[in-house]
Amino acid sequence: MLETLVTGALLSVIGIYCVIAKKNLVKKMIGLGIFTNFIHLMLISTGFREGGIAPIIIRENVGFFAAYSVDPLPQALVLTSIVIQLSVTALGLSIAILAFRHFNTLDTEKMNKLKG
Amino acid sequence: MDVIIRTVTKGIFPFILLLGFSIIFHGHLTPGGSFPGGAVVASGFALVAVAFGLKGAEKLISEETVHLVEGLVALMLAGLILYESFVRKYVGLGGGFFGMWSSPTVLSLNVAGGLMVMSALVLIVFLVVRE
Amino acid sequence: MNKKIIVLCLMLALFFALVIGVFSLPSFSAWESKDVSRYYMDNSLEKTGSSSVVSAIVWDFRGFDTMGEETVLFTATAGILTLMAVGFRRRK
Amino acid sequence: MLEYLITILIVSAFLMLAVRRDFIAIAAILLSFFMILALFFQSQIIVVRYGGWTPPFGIVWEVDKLNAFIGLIIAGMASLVTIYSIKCIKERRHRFYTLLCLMTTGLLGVCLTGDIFNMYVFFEILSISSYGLVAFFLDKNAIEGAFKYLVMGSLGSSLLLLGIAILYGLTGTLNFADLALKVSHSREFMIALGLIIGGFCLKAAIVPFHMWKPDAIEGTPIPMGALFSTATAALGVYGILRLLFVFGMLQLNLMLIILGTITMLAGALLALVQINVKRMLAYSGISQVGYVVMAIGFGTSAGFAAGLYHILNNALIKGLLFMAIGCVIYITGKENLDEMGIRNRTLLVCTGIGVLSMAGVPPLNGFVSKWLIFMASWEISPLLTVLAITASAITLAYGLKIFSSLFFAQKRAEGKIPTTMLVPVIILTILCVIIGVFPQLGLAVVEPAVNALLNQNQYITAALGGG
Repeated sequence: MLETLVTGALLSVIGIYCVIAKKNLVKKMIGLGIFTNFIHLMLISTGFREGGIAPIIIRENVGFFAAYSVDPLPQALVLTSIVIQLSVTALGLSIAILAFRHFNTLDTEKMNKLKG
Repeated sequence: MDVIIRTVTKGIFPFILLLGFSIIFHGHLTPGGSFPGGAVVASGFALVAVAFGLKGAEKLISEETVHLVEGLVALMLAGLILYESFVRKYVGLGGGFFGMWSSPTVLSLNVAGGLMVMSALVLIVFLVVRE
Repeated sequence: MNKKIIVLCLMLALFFALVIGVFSLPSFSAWESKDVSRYYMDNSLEKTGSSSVVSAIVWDFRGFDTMGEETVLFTATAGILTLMAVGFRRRK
Repeated sequence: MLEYLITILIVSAFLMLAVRRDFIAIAAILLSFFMILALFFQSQIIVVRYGGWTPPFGIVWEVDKLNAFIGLIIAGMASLVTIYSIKCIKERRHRFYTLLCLMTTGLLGVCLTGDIFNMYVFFEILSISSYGLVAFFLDKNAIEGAFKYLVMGSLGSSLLLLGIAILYGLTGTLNFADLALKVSHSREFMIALGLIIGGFCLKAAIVPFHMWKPDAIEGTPIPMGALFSTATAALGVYGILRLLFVFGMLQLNLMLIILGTITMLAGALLALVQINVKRMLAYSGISQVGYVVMAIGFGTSAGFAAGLYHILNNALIKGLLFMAIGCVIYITGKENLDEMGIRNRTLLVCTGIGVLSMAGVPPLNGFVSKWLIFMASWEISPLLTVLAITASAITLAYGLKIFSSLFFAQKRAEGKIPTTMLVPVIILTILCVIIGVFPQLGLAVVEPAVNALLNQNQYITAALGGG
């Protein structure tokens, strides 16, 4: 549990650094993806359970399933959130393609408003 | 692309589709479901688009077909989800647990969602490859 | 170059602050108090027939969320159609 | 009835992809406006259970007077914008209407939902359709504004999701009413609430997060500028209000007052130095949201009434100004302040009324809510009143800049304005004058919303009780 949280802190810092400091549009999108992955990690770690099993009922564990399984609700939420993240990334990358067509570069230093 | 990739694609494409639809249809029994399965199917079409170019991929599934699938599936999803899960009401639970027909609601919604994800991703891949 | 170093230092500070914050965080709520997911685990098999609890939540208990999620996917498709379809014709 | 509303909006958006007829989206958005209007006049709280599951387990939508008030503003502005864009958008109109339909879905969804994760999903529908709409013109300004908005907006909605994750970890539930019962006011809870409110502050463009708004509005088609400044801003304020009140967290007052004051002054000062009229109106919109947030931060019922009244007036005035200036740009084709001369009398009168009303000249509606805000702030601290009057004076200054550039221009362009563009402008002008002359009418709309805001227990019991 603790190592998950430390990894999460590391991921969030890398993500924010990527978004703020990198000058390349695609790298900014990658940073955004890393940051979102940190949040997915946090969300799924709220369902953590010591020695838990996957939330799938099979014939062998019908009766005592709920006593051992991990929390299924955060997994469902993460599933939804991943699709949303995919949509945002797809739209962002297509905007980056259009920006490349206008400016012939992906460098924010050579654009007007995206500086800094 | 060169001949090796084309040949491998021809051989492997049906199996990718099979795997994807198997994941979709077993969504209520095993891990996975609509989104992973739909993504696998779409990746099969993306592979064809890479190997044979956009022309080859559009022979398999044209953009109009994708639009049509998306619209129909959307109507189906809206109907299924919004109106008090009528499958559960009128079909009920079909037979014993742990079987293919144990959960008609989740099965039908999984298929609809999988087709939706597939069509959306195929459309995105087509549009970006066309650039 | 100077700016980059400043940002890097800030990020390191943020990282250590987060780690310290993590160590002082009390654990999340006890397992027994999560009656919502408890309800899902107990009733998934009888009420929806699905043996994968996550699928049952995604498509049945919280199906409206998933409807919204598919709409998000469709929105992204519509946005990319708006952005991309024109450029193709203009270039031709 | 609510489930029909969301079905109509989503299905018509899907249909637009295949059929490509504009009237589908126009009819859907107008229909949704009339549905919200019907909801607004219902007396009791309406709860819709999707899929037939009881509330803490399934997803509910819940409409009390506060929801209905904000939803009425959103749907009204969306339908006016829809009518306005019939002639204003010249190419690829079916794509524009698809995205507009989805954006209305997102706005109404966030406004009416009673489940916090459902709120996040609709928040993302809203965000993604707005990114597409900002990039609609595909020129340099639009692309850069869209990318900036996309990066900042995604960070904001990530913060929202992080807050939701912490809340779920603390309580194990996602329903607003259930959360309100289970939550304890610990430090972690404050962090989570701060993150979620940060996400909404980004949508409302409160000052530390306001950078996207001028750039985005400069690149968009002008009807979208109207929607961003009115509906999205109202939605951001609604999110802050709902979260603070349903959890009973009124200790954050001081933060809201400070943020609101800074936003008010900075927005007004930045608007003063702009030469592009779209950017000036964008900064002006930021400044007006600052007034609202400051008034809400007072924590008194007079403050809430003044704040909610100002949301309504800001929507009317900013919608009027954006649409009227859009007509001017439609004729002249220029966006700079010193090239805006026109001959059309009706348009000049409407724009003049809008500018005067924004500056708070007495017989018009802007004066009433600003007066209420001054009165409410006097009870808290006279310093705030002085600051608010200063910001109001700066508003008058840049209002006069627009006024003089319209009325004393040397070159005046001729041109015919389509009726569909003129009708929304005239409707908004008439509303401005009527509410200004009869302030009781506006107060009659606002009063039930304030009562609903102060009686959150009804909201909680209506969600969980009643089988």
